[in-house]
Amino acid sequence: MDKKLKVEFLGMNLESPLVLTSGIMGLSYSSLLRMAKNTAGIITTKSLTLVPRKGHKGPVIAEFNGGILNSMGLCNPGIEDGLKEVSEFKRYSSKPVIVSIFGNSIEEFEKLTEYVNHSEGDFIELNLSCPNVFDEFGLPISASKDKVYQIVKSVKSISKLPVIAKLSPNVYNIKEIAISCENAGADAICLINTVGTGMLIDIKMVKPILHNKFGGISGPCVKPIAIKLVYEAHQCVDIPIIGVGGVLTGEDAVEMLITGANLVGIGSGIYYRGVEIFEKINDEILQVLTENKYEDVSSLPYLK
Amino acid sequence: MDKKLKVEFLGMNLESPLVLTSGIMGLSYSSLLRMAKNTAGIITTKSLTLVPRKGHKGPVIAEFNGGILNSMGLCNPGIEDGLKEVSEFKRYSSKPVIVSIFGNSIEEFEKLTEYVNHSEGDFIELNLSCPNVFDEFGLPISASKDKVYQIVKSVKSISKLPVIAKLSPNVYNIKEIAISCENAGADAICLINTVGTGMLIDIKMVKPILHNKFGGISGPCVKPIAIKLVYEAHQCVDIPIIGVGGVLTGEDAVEMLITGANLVGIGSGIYYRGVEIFEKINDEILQVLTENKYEDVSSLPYLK
Amino acid sequence: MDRRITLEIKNIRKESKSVKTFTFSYNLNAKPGQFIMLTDFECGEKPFSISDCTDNEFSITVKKIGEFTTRLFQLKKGDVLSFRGPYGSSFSLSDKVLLIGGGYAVPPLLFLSKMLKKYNADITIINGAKTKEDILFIENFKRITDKVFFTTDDGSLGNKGTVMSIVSPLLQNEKFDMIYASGPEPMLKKIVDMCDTIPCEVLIERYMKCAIGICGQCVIDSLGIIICKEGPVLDKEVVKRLSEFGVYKRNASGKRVYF
Amino acid sequence: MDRRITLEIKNIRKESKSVKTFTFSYNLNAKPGQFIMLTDFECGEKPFSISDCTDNEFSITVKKIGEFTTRLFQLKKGDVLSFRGPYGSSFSLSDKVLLIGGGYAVPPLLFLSKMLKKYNADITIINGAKTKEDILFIENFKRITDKVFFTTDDGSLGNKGTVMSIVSPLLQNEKFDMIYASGPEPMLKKIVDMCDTIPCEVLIERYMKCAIGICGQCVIDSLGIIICKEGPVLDKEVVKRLSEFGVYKRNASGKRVYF
Ligand SMILES: Cc1cc2nc3c(=O)[nH]c(=O)nc-3n(C[C@H](O)[C@H](O)[C@H](O)COP(=O)(O)OP(=O)(O)OC[C@H]3O[C@@H](n4cnc5c(N)ncnc54)[C@H](O)[C@@H]3O)c2cc1C
Ligand SMILES: Cc1cc2nc3c(=O)[nH]c(=O)nc-3n(C[C@H](O)[C@H](O)[C@H](O)COP(=O)(O)OP(=O)(O)OC[C@H]3O[C@@H](n4cnc5c(N)ncnc54)[C@H](O)[C@@H]3O)c2cc1C
Ligand SMILES: Cc1cc2nc3c(=O)[nH]c(=O)nc-3n(C[C@H](O)[C@H](O)[C@H](O)COP(=O)(O)O)c2cc1C
Ligand SMILES: Cc1cc2nc3c(=O)[nH]c(=O)nc-3n(C[C@H](O)[C@H](O)[C@H](O)COP(=O)(O)O)c2cc1C
Ligand code: FES
Ligand code: FES
Repeated sequence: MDKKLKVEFLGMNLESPLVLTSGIMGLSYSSLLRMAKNTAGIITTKSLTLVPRKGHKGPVIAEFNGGILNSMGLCNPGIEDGLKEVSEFKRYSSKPVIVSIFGNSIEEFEKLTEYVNHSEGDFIELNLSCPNVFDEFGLPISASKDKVYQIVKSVKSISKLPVIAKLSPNVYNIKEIAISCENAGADAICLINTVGTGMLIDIKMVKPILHNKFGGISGPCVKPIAIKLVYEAHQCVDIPIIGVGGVLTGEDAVEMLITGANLVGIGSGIYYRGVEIFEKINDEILQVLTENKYEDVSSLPYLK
Repeated sequence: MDKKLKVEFLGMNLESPLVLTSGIMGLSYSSLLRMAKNTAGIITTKSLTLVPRKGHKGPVIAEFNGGILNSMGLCNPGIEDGLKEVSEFKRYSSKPVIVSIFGNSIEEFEKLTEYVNHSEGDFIELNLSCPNVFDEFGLPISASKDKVYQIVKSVKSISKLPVIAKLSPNVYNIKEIAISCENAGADAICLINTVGTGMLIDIKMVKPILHNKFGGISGPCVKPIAIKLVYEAHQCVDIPIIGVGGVLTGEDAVEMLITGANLVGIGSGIYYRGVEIFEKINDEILQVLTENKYEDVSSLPYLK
Repeated sequence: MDRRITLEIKNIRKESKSVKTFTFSYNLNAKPGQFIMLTDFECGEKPFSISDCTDNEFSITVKKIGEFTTRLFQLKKGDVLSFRGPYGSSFSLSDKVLLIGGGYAVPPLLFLSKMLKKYNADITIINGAKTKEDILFIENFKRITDKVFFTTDDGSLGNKGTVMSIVSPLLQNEKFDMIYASGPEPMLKKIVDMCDTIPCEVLIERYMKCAIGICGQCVIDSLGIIICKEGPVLDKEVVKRLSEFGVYKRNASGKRVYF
Repeated sequence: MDRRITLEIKNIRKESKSVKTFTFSYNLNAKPGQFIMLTDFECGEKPFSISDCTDNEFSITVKKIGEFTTRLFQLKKGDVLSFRGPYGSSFSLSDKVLLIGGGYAVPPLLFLSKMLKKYNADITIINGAKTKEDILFIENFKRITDKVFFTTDDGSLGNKGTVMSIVSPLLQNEKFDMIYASGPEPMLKKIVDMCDTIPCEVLIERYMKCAIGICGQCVIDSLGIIICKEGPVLDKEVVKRLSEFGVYKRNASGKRVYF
């Protein structure tokens, strides 16, 4: 790996600023291993829950002009089996692993954290984007700065690993939410999760294409939303940011870094450019650095 | 025009279910006239404000994979001149016109309504998607069911024309907002306005591309969001719906109609397919009707 | 962008008590081994191999096994189904070939055998199942080549025993350029273990959700091969290195289920 | 998708006290009459005609007039600007042609004259302005053809009077296949009114924002012609039918401003 790509993240040295984002190819150790070999700097597991989840019934995916709609429904083998995959991964690779967890309550998040404490994961990421659970004011949890604060705070008080809070883009004021995370002790934030939800209809059968009707939006078309929210978050918190959403090329990655991200997540890009996307983007970042006469990734400027 | 395309909307017979949506090519009478000739069933003016607005400084537009970012900034010649364009339009065409108005307060909306009362417009549309004005709970006006209710109610109490409430997609609960509109007496709702905002960066100059930094998102990638919100609104109100967002083809238009829209708005599609888009989509709708053995647009089924 | 296609069923053919072939008028442009994701928009979307494909129509052959396939069996000609694809890798074509099919996994081999015949290959087919009732495409395969062997566990058709009972002696007497195999994984495992020197392509089934290579559901250990994209047809050299092959698969939650 | 390009200024040439030509290394692939939307990302994005364009570079020629152009004038070689385009319609090429330019609107005619010369056209050029200082491209045009006429209101260069003082007699003596005109709208109006039988193409400037034909800002009455897409070059047959032409234009809010 080219040294110019090296970055530091919460005290760890990464070979590349690219992150395999949660839920993309992250279900099994060999899949994670392959992404790691494809030069991702750090990898994230599928969000793990206390009990295994089969996810929503199919169709769970629909494509449209500019993006992908998905309603996977957080299918995962459960925290115990999920962490076994992480151990197996670590047998073959020393790349850092972010363990993503998803709970429906503070208690669930806490229990999950206990599991992760005893695992070989390097970071813990809280998937806070649950659109179906609401706070006492009717706000989705992900949009409630108080609920977000409470979850992060509780996890932080017991976690042995650095804690990353993953945020939803579907909020009115990302700044408040980001500040809540920082105040609660989060070590980093990751944004964005999927946009929407959206829906598509099969006009011949007069039926929603997704069996779950609604799905979250990802892919190139969410990039402007991700960029905007990373920009706003960067303005108001000092903890590092993992910028995710619609990154397909090295130029996109540099755009994310310049905007305020310390690391750049790759998700749906894998569909558009294959699992080799990490190598491709890393090469393209190097090109952008050369063209614009930047020493290395760490010396990229930040947008004011 | 083919009779199969005819639809009824608030007591008016339209030649086609296609609507020129607000802000797209709607600044001057000749532009509106051209869209009307291009077989739009009904046309909407640019949103008019009490005083002329030059809008934001350029760049005001940026394209990306799947859509367009715009920060026009509600540039318009003001309600007085804007309504003169409507009169001039009416000298040459009898097509119905929706006059879109935008106010920063209930009082402004009321004053604007008085102007429209004395105009040759056929409908009045309230652009409620002001992202920069907040209610007492910190909610953007467009997301506050109470504020939306108050504005619609006030306008409705003085308007001589049927009132259409145009809604923002950037809300947690479209159902509450739609119901507020209906309860306040709105004759129809129109959704969606632009999604986001989003932001894009020029990586060479390390500057936001839009001078206003942020812009609303439109174009094909917003279709899943529009479809979802039209679907939800249709489930909870009985007043007609103008479905807008990412419609590029006859199939998209039929998708919108099946989902719950009575009319279908065309905006950014004009960029992707030219001003002839209305003719093209009308032709394509006829094709879809034939292929699926539907008598006419009015006999299309609704998604359950 | 991948398009979703919604089509009327043009024809339904009963292959056996629990197997039907559905035909659609559409130029799918698929290769043998590839599959489609099929839904009736009631519940579920499932992968099915293409069992035949010409310029103007294609077929899938379905075994009634659970909820989804049971609903398919209630459909009539003219009813509408929706699919996306074709997805995945395909079998390569060779000159002197042996096709080995087991149970309900033979549909892709029917399509393959037709392509091989066009290609003028020298074709031998072994088709095995538990009992006569489960043997598919008897007549179709006979039309492809004289060298068709059937095996049943109970001896109700052809040789009594598994396909291996024919394969082993055959390989001692004849030299094939390529073996193609589709069937239960334990059978495939035996074939792969046996083919030390003979090229061999194997069709592997895994639980599928996205089918476009992003969800990770179908990925197979230890190489992280993405079956929906890089499979379902894999070369035996790759298959041999898969620690998961023949040992376990993953269910809808990603949990391992051992064979 | 239209791409935004950000480039270093390769060269700056002073054309007159208030006019500079900026050159960029880039294969823009533009046609004469087309324009770009230029920004320095400080404030504003403005249309500029392409005044020259080859396979590896292109130029724009800018009159210092307000805030944006004043900032441009402070830039040095190596500074960076960003643009999108080329946009709009272009001039057609003809055999025996007359180019009429007025004031600071001549830059597109320089590019056009070069293309016409390559095309081996028989070229006559009339270039007029208020005073000698404002006449652009004197030497460039002389290199294109011997038949160049200059006019100034004060007689400081060439004929005293407007371009019309040359155009009228010229048209009586010679037959042109095509007249191309770019200049102040009242001048263009006179030319269009005069060209009853001669084909004529006119470059019309309107306030522009989106430049991609969706905002409606640049649309011209009474035909609703979209100047950023269907213009800026229009055939005189169309121009004649525009009630707005020569009468008013619209400012940034869309309000009419009469000439
Ligand atoms: C590449 C590939 C090609 C296939 N080709 C054929 C074919 O040509 N003909 C045929 O009859 N069947 C084929 N199958 C299997 C077919 O997908 C299942 O029989 C079908 O999904 C069963 O659905 P069900 O609801 O009726 O049964 P269920 O009760 O849901 O499941 C029964 C069994 O089917 C399998 N299955 C269920 N869902 C899936 C899924 N989403 N992905 C993969 N396997 C699943 C599992 O092994 C499960 O135990 C193929 C599978 C794959 C992966
Ligand atoms: C198709 C076209 C081609 C042009 N080609 C050239 C060229 O080759 N060289 C050149 O010097 N100028 C050209 N212009 C004019 C140029 O765009 C303006 O001079 C420039 O925008 C002035 O900006 P400013 O901030 O310096 O001045 P301002 O003080 O903002 O404006 C001065 C005048 O410039 C015009 N103008 C300002 N903004 C715009 C806008 N967004 N769109 C159109 N006109 C505007 C108006 O007439 C205004 O009154 C062209 C304009 C158009 C429409
Ligand atoms: C199929 C799919 C599954 C996902 N699963 C998860 C998940 O389990 N946990 C999570 O935090 N985010 C999940 N996401 C969101 C992604 O991690 C990412 O935030 C989002 O897709 C935007 O990035 P992208 O445009 O690069 O895909 C999922 C996204 C997709 C497309
Ligand atoms: C350039 C531009 C200007 C717009 N101006 C207005 C406006 O003045 N008033 C309004 O209600 N909506 C305005 N909109 C929103 C559109 O009417 C429409 O709701 C939105 O673009 C989604 O539809 P589309 O994807 O078909 O463009 C504007 C959109 C664009 C792209
Ligand atoms: S089914 Fe999703 S990666 Fe293969
Ligand atoms: S500038 Fe927007 S339509 Fe021409």
